[in-house]
Amino acid sequence: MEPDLEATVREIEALLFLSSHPVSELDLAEACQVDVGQIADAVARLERDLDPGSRGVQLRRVAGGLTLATDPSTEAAARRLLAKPRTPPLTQAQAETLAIVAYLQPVSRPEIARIRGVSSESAVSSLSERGLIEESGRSHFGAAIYKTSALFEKVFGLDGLDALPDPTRFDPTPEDERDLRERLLAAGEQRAGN
Amino acid sequence: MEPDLEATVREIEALLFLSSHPVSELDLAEACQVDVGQIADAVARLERDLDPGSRGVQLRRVAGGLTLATDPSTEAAARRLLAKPRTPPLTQAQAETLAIVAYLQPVSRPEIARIRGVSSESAVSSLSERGLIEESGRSHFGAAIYKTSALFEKVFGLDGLDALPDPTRFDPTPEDERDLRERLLAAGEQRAGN
Amino acid sequence: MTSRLDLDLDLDLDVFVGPFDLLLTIVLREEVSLLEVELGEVVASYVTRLEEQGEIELEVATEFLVLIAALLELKSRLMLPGVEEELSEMEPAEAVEELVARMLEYRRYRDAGHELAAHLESQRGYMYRSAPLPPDFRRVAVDAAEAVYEPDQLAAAFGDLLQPPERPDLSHIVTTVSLQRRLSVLRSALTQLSRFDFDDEFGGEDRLTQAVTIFALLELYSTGEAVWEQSENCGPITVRRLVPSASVAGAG
Repeated sequence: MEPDLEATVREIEALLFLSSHPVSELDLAEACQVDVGQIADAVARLERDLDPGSRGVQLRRVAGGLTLATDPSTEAAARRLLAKPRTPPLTQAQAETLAIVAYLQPVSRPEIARIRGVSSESAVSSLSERGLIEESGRSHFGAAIYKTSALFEKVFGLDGLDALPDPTRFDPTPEDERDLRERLLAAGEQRAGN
Repeated sequence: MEPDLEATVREIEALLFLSSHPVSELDLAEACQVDVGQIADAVARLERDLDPGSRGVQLRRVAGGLTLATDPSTEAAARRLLAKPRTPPLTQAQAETLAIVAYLQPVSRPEIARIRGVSSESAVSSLSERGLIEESGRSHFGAAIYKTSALFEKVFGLDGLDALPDPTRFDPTPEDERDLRERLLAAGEQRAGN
Repeated sequence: MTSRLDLDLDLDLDVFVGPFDLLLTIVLREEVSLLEVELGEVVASYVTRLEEQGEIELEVATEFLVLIAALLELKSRLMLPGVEEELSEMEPAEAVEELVARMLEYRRYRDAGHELAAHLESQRGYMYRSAPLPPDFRRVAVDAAEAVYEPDQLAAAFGDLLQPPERPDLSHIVTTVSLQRRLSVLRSALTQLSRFDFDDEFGGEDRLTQAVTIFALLELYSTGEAVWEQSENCGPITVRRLVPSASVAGAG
């Protein structure tokens, strides 16, 4: 390996160690005073050095940048040292609300309520509190409009919103749909008969 | 290498990566649930892996335990990415404290407090944090003794301490011919007494 | 509901600022979605208003209750998938299509939500560092530093420090009560008596002194040196020593 590349690898590792946010390749190039191509080579090299399972930290691409994270196999030891309890998993209401914001953003609170069929204030405010979604403005009528945050991408390990799974994957099969339609028709006839 | 040792090396690297303070070998042993002897072996191994010059971070043994730190060769790049040199205006408390250190140095913290008539811990620590003053030893009684730094001369545009303006220009009672230090202490005691 | 209301209540809500009757008007004209109006806050404003007035005008209160109840009913219907209201106008097949579309949309996000929750679980083992920058990076590098401060500022600060403070004007002085002094008075009382009545000991003092003495008593309570009892409101307070007088004296 050429000595310059080696130095750049070391610099990138140091920068990612120090920075509390993911760093873009462009910012790395500026800080290391090399071009983006050299950064890409150095990053590929660092990625090999930190190949999952080989060291205590890994290189990850999240929220549009590069960052270091601990290897998941070390989680138990880390929680014992830092006395850090696991954050609670998402509740059903929070997960649904987060999915609506993630796929439809920017989206207003009344729109979330319309899709879920129930007022979603408490889910919206607990997601805001956890920093996963944030206000991105107000609608004409003053309703808060939400989008996901950079923290959302970081804790979900997403390089960007494009990395979200295609939502049509979750659409029911035509059989399910027919089944649903028939059940509703039957219910409607019953009511009409009363 | 035995697989257990390898896992412990990974855990230690992850723990030191996450912790912002040095971690003792005892705390590492507890978190990794192995004995201190195994920690010592794993640390020796990690030290070899992170041999200075080979990676962007190094293992350091400091007071209080082990810590990871960036390789000094990466400092310039890190500064370009991260350093936000701030030189906000000095508060009155900071200006007074800095004046005392500049004109009377070396000067101990209790003496600064006596002259100002109030405890000056927060001013002293923000001036140290900003690198304008630094500890230059300890008094007989263990109090920290301060002097100004090279950075101080640079940000005040001074070519040495002799270039400090003559403070007697601002002396409200020039006819008082006692030693300045003595007069400062006397005035400070009056302030403290009120 | 259309006549002028006697109720004059100003609101400051997320979606609306202004009088209650104007809110009613624009809700009825559908200029603001009732779903976005925090009716709980409207009620809270009204209750605050009642507290300020200190009396209830029965007619106005009744009117408010009727209106708020109507709004609550309207809002709850809006929030439910209004099967009865909206679909009654439609043909059954049309209504079913409408419902199917809504339910499919909901299902998509429900299932996407399940997936997100599971994905989050899979990511929890990755932990990120969030440590402050080392001190060296938080300050200017000596090489890069520029002269930004005026040296005269230091000389002037030095001059200020040489200035002896003005002799204080004592004419207005009010006696101050020292917590330390009250603590030692209490401790010495407790070395002599294992229990005493607060009024017997301190009833003759002025109010400030008594208040600071109570404060000192709280301190002794927290250090475990004394307890006190008061069997009825405003009744006599009995202070009782908790530790032998020797160690009290030692602690003092």
